[in-house]
Amino acid sequence: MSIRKKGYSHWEGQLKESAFVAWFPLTRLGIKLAFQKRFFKLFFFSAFLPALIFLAGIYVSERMEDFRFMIQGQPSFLQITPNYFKAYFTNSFFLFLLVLMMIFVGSGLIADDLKFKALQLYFARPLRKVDYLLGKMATLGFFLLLLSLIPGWIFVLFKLVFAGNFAFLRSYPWLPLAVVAYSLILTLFFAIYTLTLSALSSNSRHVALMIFGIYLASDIIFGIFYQNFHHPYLALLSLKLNLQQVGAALFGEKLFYPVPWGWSLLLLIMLMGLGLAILNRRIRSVEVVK
Amino acid sequence: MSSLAHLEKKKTLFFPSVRDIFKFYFFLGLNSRRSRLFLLSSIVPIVIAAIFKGSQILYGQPRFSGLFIYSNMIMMFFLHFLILIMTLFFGSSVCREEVDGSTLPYLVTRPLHKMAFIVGKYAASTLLVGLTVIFSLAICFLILNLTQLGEGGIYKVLARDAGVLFLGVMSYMALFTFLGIILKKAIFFGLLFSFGWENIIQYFPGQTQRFAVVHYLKSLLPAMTQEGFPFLLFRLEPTPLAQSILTLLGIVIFFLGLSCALYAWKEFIIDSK
Amino acid sequence: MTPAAKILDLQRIGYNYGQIKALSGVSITVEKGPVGLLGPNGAGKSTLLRLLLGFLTIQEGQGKVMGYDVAREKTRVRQIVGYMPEDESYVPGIDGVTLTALLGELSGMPRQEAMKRAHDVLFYVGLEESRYRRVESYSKGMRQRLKLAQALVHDPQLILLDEPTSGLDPQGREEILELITDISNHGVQVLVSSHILPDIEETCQEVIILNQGQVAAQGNLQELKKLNYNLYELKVAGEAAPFLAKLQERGCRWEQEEDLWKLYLPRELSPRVIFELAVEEKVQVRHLVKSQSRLEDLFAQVVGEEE
Amino acid sequence: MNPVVETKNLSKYYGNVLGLSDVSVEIHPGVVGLLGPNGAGKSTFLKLITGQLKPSLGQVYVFGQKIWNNPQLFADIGYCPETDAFFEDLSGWQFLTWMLQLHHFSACQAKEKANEILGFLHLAEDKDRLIRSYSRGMRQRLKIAQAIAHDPQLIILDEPLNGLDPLGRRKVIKYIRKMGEEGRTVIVSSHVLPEIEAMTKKIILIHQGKIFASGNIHYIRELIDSHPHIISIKCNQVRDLAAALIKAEEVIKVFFTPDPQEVQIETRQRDVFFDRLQKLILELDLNVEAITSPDDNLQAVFDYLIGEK
Repeated sequence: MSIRKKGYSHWEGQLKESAFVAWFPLTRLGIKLAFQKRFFKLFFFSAFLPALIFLAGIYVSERMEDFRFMIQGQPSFLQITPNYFKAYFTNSFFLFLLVLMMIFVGSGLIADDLKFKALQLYFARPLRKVDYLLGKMATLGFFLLLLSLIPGWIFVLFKLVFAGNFAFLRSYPWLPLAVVAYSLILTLFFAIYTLTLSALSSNSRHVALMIFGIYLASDIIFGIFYQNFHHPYLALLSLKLNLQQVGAALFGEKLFYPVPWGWSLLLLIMLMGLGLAILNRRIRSVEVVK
Repeated sequence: MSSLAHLEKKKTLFFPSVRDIFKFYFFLGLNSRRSRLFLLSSIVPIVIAAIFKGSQILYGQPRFSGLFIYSNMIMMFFLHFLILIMTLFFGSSVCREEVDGSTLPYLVTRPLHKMAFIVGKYAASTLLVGLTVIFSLAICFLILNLTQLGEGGIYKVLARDAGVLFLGVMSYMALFTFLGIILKKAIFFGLLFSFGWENIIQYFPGQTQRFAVVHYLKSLLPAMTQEGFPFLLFRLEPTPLAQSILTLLGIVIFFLGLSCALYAWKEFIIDSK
Repeated sequence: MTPAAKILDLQRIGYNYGQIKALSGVSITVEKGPVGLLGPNGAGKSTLLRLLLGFLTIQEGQGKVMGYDVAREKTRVRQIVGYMPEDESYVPGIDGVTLTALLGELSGMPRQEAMKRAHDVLFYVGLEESRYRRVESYSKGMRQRLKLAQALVHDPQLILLDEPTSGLDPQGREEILELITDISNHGVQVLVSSHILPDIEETCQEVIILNQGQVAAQGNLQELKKLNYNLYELKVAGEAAPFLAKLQERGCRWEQEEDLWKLYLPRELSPRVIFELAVEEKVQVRHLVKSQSRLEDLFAQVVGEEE
Repeated sequence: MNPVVETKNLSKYYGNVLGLSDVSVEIHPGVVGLLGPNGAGKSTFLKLITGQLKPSLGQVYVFGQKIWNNPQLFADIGYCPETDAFFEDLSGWQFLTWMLQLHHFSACQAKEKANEILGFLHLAEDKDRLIRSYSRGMRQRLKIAQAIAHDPQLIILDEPLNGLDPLGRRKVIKYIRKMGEEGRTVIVSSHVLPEIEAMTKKIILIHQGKIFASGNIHYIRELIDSHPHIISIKCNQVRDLAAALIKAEEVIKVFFTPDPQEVQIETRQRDVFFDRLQKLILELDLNVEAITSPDDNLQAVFDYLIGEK
C-alpha cells in the first residue's frame, strides 16, 4: 500500500519543447469569454441571417420555375455568378456586422489584459509576443471566418448540390479561391484593426467607441469629400470602400469606383503594418514608466 | 463636542461645491490622456475644411460655395457624428469612470454637496466639449468663408450653429450622464441610441420623430437642400423654434435632475482590488 | 533537473529606466535556495526579477538563471521558472481552475495534464473550495494563493515570489510562508523578494539585501546576523525609568522602540545584572531576548536610517 | 464627553452577503486600531462611518450627527481608502492641491498645505512626477497625505501601512501616534498585529462582520484571563529551572520543546510567576538567553477570541 504524502508533489510529465500552436489556449479562452457576454449569443446567431438569405437565394435561382409567381421577369440578381458573391461579401451591412462583431469580441481582448495586468502572467511562460498576438488574432479570426469563409464555401457547395452538376465550378473554377483570399484579407484587416485599438487603451468601452468611431468617420469623411470633388480616388479614404474595392476586384466584378484596386490593397496592407508596429510597441510584459 | 461649534459655520453650500468640482474636472479634462485624445478628434473637421479651401485656391471654384459646404457638410459632421461620440465618451464617464477607477472615495469624503458632484462634473464636461466643438466649428467657418469675412450677415449663421451645437452637447451630455449612472454598458447602449434610434426615427413621418433629440436640434436650423446626401436624408417636420429650445432645455433638466437624484440615492460599491 | 547549476549567477548587472538608475553593478551568486531578496521600496527588487524573466532586457552585464542565460535563453528560463507577480493580476471572467490550467498549457503542458495538475496545485494552496468560482470574486487572500498556484502549475525548478505575503492577514501570511517552506523542502528552488523582514527570516537561509539598486549585503542569514553588537531586547512591567537609570550607571546604552527597550550591554557585563537590578527596582522582566541583532537591525544598519 | 463616532446596531448586507452585523461602538479621541482578518468587515465598517455606504440597519453618528448624505461633516474628516487608485494623469502635487481645493481652500492655501505635507511625507522631490509613475510606497504615502492634509479631527485610515517598507512604516506609525496624542481621533484598520500594537492600546477586534471585543488590550487580556499564558525560557540548566518551577503553585504546566535549551510553562498568574522567575534566575545563577511569551500579542488574543486555537 502506498500513501499519498501530504505537501508539495511534483509533476511527472514532460513539457513540450516548442509548440507550434503555443497560442491556441489563448484562442480558446477568447472564444469562451466572448460567448459569456450578455446578448452575444443572440447577436451571434442573428449575424448569420444575411448568409441564410443568400443561401435561400441560391435555392430560388435553381427552382426559378416554382417561384415564377412571386418574381416578375428574370431578376438579374438571382443569376448565380461571381456578382452574387460580391453582393454578399461587399455589402455595407455585412461589413457593419463584422464591425459590431469586433466590438463585441475584440474590444476587451488586449484592453482587459492591460487593465488586469494579465500580460505578466502570460509572458512569464515560454510564450513569445508573436504567439500572444496570434492567439488573440485567431480568436477574432474564428468569428470573422465563420461569417465570411464558411458561408462563401457553403454557397458554392449548395449551388453544386442544388444544380446537381459541376457546371458552376467549371465556369468559375477560381471562385472558391477568391472566397478564401477575400475572407483572409477581411479577417486579417479587421483583426489587426481591432487589436491595435484594443491595445491603445485599458478601458474596453473606449476601445469600442474607437472601433466604431474610426470606421464610421472614415466613411463619412469620404462622403463629404466625394460630394464636392467627385474624384474616385477619394474612395481610398474610406475603410469600408477599400475593402469593398478589393472584394469587387477579387470576384472579378465591376469596381465601385474607378480606382485601381491595387491602391486599396496597398493601403490596407500599410494600415496593417502600422497596426502591427503599434502592437509591438504597446504589448510589453510589464508597464515601464519612465 | 468642541468641533461641532465650528462645524455650524461651515455649511456645505451647493454652489461653492459645484464651483470646486467644476474647476477640478475642467482641469482634469484638459490634462488626462484619454480625454485629450477625444478632444483632439475635433481637429478632423478643421482638416476637412482646410482641404476644401486648399483645393478651392489651387483649382478654382468648386461645385459648392464655402458657406454651403460649411452648413451642409461640416455642420452635419458635427451634429451627426462628432458631438455624439464626444458626449458619449464624456457623459458616460461622469460617474462610471470614478466607480471603475475606484476614485469615488476621494470625492465623496469631501465636504461637497452630493448632487453638486454630478452637476459640477457635468458642467465641466459640457463646457470642455462645447468649447472645443465651437472652437473647431468657428475655425472651419473662417477657413471656408475666407473671402466673405466682410459680410456681417454670415456671422449670424456661425452664432446660430454654435448655439445649436452647444444645446446639442448639453442635452446629449445629460442623457449619457444618466445612462452612465444606470447602466454598466452605457457605451453600447449609447451607440445604439445615437447611431440607431436617432437616425432611423428621422425617416418616420408625423409625431414619431419628436422622440429623437436630433429632431429638435434640426428644427433650429433652416431646412436644408437634400441634394444627394443619402446618409443625411430625412423628412423633417420642424417644431417651432421656442418650443424646440424649451424641449431641449427640458431634456437637460430632466436627465440631469434624474441623474442627481439617482446618484444621491444610490450607493456605489467599490470592491477592493 | 541540473543539480550543479547555480540558481543565480549575475555579473555586474545594470538597468536604467531612462534617466532613473534602477540597478547598477549587481553581482550575485547563489548556489542553492531558499534565498531572500530584501530591500526597501524602490531598491530594485522587482526590476531584478523582471530582468531574470526577460521582461526587461539587461543593459549592462550578464546573468544566468539555473544555468541558462537570461538574455539569450529566455524561453528555457521561462519554462523552468515559476513567477508570482507582486500586483494583482488575473484574467477576469474565468474560474480558478481554468486560469491555472490555461497558464499550465501555455507553459507547454498537454491540455488534460494541465487540467489535472491545476486541480492538484489549487488543492495544495488551499483553494479547493473556490476552484470553480470566477477569479474576480476572489478575496485578496485567495488571489494571492491563486498567483502562487499558477506559479507552480508546470512544476518549475525555481520559483520567483515577488512580495508573496503583501496584503494578507496573519493567518493567511503564516499559511503562505508554510507553503513556501514546504515547496522548498520538496526540491524546488525558491527566491522570495520582500520588504517584510520576518517573511525572509522564516523562509530563507540565504539573503541578498538590495539598496538603491546595489547589493548592500549578501550571504548566509545566520552569519550575517552575527556581525552584531551585544544586544538585548526587553519588555518590563513596572516603573522602568529608575531601572534603566541604574543600568545606565553600569555602562549600558539603551534605545526605546515602541514598548520595547533595546539594551546594549558592554561585553564584560553579565546579563545577570539585568535581573539583579530588576529585583532591586521591583520591576518584572517580561520579555528578554538575547538578540543576534534582528534582521531589522541588520537592515537598518546596512541600508542606513534616514531621518 | 460625547463620542466622536457612534454606531448603533449597525448592519450592512450587500444583497444577501453579510458585510457587517449588529455593531454598536463608541469611539473617542485617540488612536483606535480596527483589527481583523481579510474580509472581516473592517472596510465595510470604515465605509459606513464615512457615509460611503448606507446602513442596512442601524445608525451611524459622527460628531453627533448622522453621516449618510451629510457631507458637511467631511470638513473635519480625513479618509484613506484601501484601494490603490488615483487620478493617474495628475502629478502628486496637483492631486493634493486639488483635493484640498475640494475642501474649499483657496488655491493659495491649498498649495501651501500641499507643500507642507509632501515635505513631511518625503514626497517633495517627486511631487511633480505623474502619479502613474509612482512606486507603491510613494502611492501609499500620497494616499495618507490626502487624508491628513486638511488637518482633520477625525482620521480614518484603511490599511495605511500596506506596501510601505519598514522605515516608512515606522515613520507613519510615529505620526499616527502623534496625531492621537494631539487629541485627534484616528481609526486605523490593519491585519498586521504588531503594527496596531505599536500605535495604540485601544483596539476593536472584528471578525465575520461582528465585533468580538473592544477596549484596551490589557483590559481585553484581563477579560480573557481564564486563558492561560504560555511563557518560554531559554537558558542553560533548563532542567534545574523546570524542577524549581514545578513546585510553584501558579504554574499549571511545565513542558519541554525540541530545543534542549528551552522550557515552556503555563500560568494563570503572570505577576506572581515573573517575580518568582527573576529570583530563581539569580538563585540558580542561570545564563538566560531569552524570555518570551509566544502568545503575548494581539494574535493570541485574537486566536483565542475567534477560537482558532
